[in-house]
Amino acid sequence: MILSATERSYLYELLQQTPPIRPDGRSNKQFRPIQSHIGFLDNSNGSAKITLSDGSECIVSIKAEVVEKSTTNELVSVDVDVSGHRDDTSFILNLQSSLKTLYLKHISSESLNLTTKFAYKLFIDVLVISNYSYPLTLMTFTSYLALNNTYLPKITSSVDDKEIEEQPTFHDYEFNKLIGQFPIVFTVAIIGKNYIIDPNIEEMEVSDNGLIISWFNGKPISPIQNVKLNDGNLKSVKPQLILQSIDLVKEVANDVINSLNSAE
Amino acid sequence: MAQLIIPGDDLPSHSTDQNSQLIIGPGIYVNPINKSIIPINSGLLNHQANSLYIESNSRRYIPQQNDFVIGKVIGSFGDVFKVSLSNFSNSVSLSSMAFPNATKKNRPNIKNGNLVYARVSNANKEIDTELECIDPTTGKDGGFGLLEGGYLLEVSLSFARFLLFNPQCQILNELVKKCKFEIAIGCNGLIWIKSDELKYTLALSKCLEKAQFLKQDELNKVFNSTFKELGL
Amino acid sequence: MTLESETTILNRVDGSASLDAGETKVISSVSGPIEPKARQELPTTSALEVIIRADIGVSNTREKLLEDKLRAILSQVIIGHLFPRQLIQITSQVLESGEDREYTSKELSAIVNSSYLALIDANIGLSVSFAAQDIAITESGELIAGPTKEQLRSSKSSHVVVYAIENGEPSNILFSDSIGTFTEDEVYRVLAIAKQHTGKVHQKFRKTLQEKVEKDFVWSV
Amino acid sequence: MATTIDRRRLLGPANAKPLVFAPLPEEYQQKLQIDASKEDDIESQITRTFIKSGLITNANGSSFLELDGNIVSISVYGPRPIRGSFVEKTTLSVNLEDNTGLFNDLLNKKFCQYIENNFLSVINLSKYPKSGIDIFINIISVQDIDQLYLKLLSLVSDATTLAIIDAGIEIIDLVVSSFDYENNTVLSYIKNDEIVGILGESEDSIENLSKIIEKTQKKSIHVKNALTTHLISTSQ
Amino acid sequence: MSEEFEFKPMSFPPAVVARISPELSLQRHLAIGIRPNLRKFEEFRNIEFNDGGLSRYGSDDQIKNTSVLGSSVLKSGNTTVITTITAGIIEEDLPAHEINDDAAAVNAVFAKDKTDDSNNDIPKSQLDEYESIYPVVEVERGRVGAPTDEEMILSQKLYETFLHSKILSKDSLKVKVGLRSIDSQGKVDIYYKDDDDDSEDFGLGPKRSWKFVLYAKVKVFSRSGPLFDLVWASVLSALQNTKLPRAHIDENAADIKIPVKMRGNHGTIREQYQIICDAISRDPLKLNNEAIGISSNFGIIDIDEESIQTLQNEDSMEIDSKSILLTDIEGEEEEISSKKTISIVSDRDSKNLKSLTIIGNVSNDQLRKSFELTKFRFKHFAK
Repeated sequence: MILSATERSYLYELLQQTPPIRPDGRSNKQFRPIQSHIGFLDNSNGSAKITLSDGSECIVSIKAEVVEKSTTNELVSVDVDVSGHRDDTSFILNLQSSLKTLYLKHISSESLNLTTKFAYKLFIDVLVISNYSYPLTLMTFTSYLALNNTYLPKITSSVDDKEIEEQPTFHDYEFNKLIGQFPIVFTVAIIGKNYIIDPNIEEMEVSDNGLIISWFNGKPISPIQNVKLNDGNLKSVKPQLILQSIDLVKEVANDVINSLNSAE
Repeated sequence: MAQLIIPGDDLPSHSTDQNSQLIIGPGIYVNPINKSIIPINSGLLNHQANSLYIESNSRRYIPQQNDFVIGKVIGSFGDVFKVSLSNFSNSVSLSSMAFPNATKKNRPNIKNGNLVYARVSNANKEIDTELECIDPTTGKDGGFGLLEGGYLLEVSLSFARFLLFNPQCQILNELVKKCKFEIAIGCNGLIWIKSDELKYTLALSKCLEKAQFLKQDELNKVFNSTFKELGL
Repeated sequence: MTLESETTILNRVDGSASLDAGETKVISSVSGPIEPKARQELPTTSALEVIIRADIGVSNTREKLLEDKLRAILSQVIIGHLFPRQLIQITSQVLESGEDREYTSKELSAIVNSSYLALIDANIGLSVSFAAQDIAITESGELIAGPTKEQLRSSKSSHVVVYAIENGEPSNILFSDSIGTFTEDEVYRVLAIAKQHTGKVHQKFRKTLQEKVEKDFVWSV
Repeated sequence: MATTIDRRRLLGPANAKPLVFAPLPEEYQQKLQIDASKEDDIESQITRTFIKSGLITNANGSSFLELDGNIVSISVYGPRPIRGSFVEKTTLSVNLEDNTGLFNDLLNKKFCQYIENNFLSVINLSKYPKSGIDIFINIISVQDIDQLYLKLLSLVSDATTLAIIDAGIEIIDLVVSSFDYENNTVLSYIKNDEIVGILGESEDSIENLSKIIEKTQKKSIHVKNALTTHLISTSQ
Repeated sequence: MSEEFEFKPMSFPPAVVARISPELSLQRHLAIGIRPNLRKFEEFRNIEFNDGGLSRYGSDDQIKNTSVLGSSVLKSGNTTVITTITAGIIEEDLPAHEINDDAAAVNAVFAKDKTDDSNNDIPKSQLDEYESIYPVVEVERGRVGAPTDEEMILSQKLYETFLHSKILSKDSLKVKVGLRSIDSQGKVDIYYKDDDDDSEDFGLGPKRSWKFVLYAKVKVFSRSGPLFDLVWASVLSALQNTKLPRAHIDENAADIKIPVKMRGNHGTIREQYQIICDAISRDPLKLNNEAIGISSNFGIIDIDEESIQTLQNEDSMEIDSKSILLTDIEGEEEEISSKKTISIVSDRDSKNLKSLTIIGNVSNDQLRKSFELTKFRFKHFAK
């Protein structure tokens, strides 16, 4: 994103005002409209697609596999693919590591448990077709929708199969929904002494620093880390700004969750 | 047989009085530090009164001043043609002005891939080697310039020099008896032959390749059998 | 111990030679002076690129060490100032190593000798001739020149010595590499014996070069 | 790690398997146990820390730091010319080399990302156009990779500050990091109260974030004094 | 317009001369009897060792949770070399007749002649009984990428010299495999057959045997000259404080996922694993100590007269011979100018030699002098 010097200083001044004036007129806690589709991939257990107003698009597909609990140490595996980035760059690996630690901690293993020996392993494949702003928020929103609409085949064979040799058998068409709470992540851009939620591409380019705050069943949770939203001018940030950004996220999070739950 | 000399051997005691200018040729090296003269190639020592050189065979051509060479044009930048004298070596430059009555406007029509018969006008190892297609004495082409059609074959450098300069070489006289042909011999081991029919050109190239390994007296017999094979 | 060698065996390169030292067979080829890659160019002298290919498998660090030793020898004898900013490429392919993989002395001495013949065949300027000889010291302390695979395997130490040859006589050491368990005076004995044997090796080469010259100038009257 | 076939290194037989150690029995576990008080007592930590800069001669700047079994050596190369087209700001690259074999790829990239963010906001980038600054982090030994890796990250950040100063690269202020053991959070400060880097990975990093910030801010001032005294003493 | 040039001699500070023409700078130094690094002609750099506490079995009985079994930090001049020794386990493929008796019976019937004489007419190689370590040398040079030639050559020379010096015998690498017995309360206890009490092997001993493979990771910081001596000393001192863990067999083969990085994609391979190393019990690595000696290198610089004539002042001491023997080459000038070099690896009391490499026209008395210097150095070598 190349901004000329005048555009840059104009935007910076704009966002410095109290309250910050954003190029698209949003308030600092207002999100851009998103368009979502759910369950449109029939051969995966759960899927969702979100397109943002600036053209960014993300598809998440969730597939489940029956695995032996003794030989698998992680019941959730996350794979991230952002078009335009090689998949061994630190940018992708960092996204992947944040998502993985998030989901490993917050997807309860009971919800995936099948029998004493077997359990479901979830493969979350996140594909970002085009991204103009920092993709982490978009990715977590889409996986939130996908996870909320994941249906796993119902088990018909007996649950305690310690002595039984064969694999568990499943019902032909009955599914039960994957229950549980799922985390989402908010990106906050910090410009001078202001902080704005859901920054678009210009706001990111001009921001001094960025903050990633994760949210899970009603309260902000770790990991919390700062992130550079642009390649150029990164600046230090006052501590109370971080605290205020967290409060901002607290205000906003619940209605974001409600709107996501209401999406069909 | 002439006396074989290889690197490390001492040269026969040449006249060491400083006044007689000793001309040293290829294969002899003057050690810059202690000014001693040592042989650095292996071959036949040719030792005259005040000249000393080693006649040795090789395949990698190193441009020397006034050598007649056949070059392949591999590129042209501005008014200079890039010519390759032997594969993988540095390419040499042939200015489009270095042709008889060449002017800025009427340039010689030479395209990539053409063969050129030229003389090495400058072969200093620090700067690019240059070719010329003008006979410096007469100002006319003197046999240099574009070689159209014909066939190109590679031989060892000492054989090419033998063909070009050695009066005792009977090979060309023998071949002339067989048929009419044009020939250009380059010191860089390339020989260009052209005759009216392809059969003759083929026969000539076979004879020349065989001649590298024949004594002078065996030439006639082998040439006849080669021509007979091709039904000429 | 048998030592057959032959020059000009390849026609696409400027100089080539093959050497058969009993159990070890090697082919060397030389191309140069040719155009170097930009990073190899040296301002005042010609660059030397030494490549050794193993008999089995891909060349790894074992061949890289052999290349380093060969380069240490050849850089002393090749006259580089004749062709500044040019490249001389010496490639050697081991056809039969004739020794276990833990040993490299037979291969090194064969490669040095065949490189010498290939350089002469390519008419590259050499300040002096040279010849190599591999030697093994057995359990009982006896020195064997040109040991067989079994003798080498049961030897206490293995050595390769390269002597410069002037006027057909070995004059001074160019290179010596010894490994195993050996004493100081065994070193002096090895150097002495190597001096005689390199002389003999050189006589054989002189015969090969004589044949080469006769073949090259067969047409001259 | 199974040895991959690489003909440029001597990696030994391909079918050799790495050692798998049985878990440490109880009495050794306590010895390894981390006592929280020792971790928070910044004074004793500073006295135990060994710092040396300028060790590596072929690097422009280097530093060596050792504390409680964590040994780190940083070398900074740059600003040095880069191939390719003109860039008006110098590009910063951080690579981490781990000799202990304890780092997986994700942790390696996390460290490099954090250090890069820290120093992108501190180095005067536009002073060195058309050039690159490369930071090499060598982890020589680690105290505890599971619970105290963020402590190691804070040490790496302090050592990188020293290495960059040793390289004579212009920076706004010393980047000083400090680690909070209970909440497994690392914070990096400049100008005593401005944050350039934050990474918190424990459950309640966020609830008591304000408490953490206060505590780490005080600790960072001690560390800053230690670094400045070291710099003054070595500059004589 | 002829404008005549007159050439005024330019003078440079020593550091600049050292960069422009290292040879000239060295000649000037030698002409007034000193070396650029201010050591005497025959003075070696002193080397300081310590084990750096990187290994699992550190000095006190504290067990560190790392897979490093031995380590050494070596400092000489401003060059630092850090070596860490790790190990792998490999199952030995034992010849058939050792595995079980009926195999020998089968061989006896069907391949009578082949098995018997096939393995005794080939003389056993001197090196059959010995093993080498697998070193990877990395010189810190601010570049990420494939190993340079120097790193490969150092690793190979280290590997070969170590193998031919017969320092590490094969049976000192045998894994001492213990038997796991679980008594009634489920308390696990492992019984190791101590090699000294050769009580009969109660027949239960596993027929399969394993041996360790030793790897050495050598990291060199601020290289300032040929490195082989320092790398050799560092690896050997690391091996001397290396300890090998005892191991026991684990019935339920624990499936271990070993992350492996092949060309960027993160695969994992599942390994059937039976050998588990003990967390605490270990034995020191037995080395053939009198084969371990030191490595020294020498450079011979030929004095070229005319660079000395220009120094007419009195402190240019006359140089007796036409060339000078320098020990322990250090610094760019010495490394570039020493066309003739000698590298000697001797055994412990430097009676025998293990490796000798001579490059260039070295005279016998220069060789004799360097042997004397290695013996002399050995007496003062701080272990």
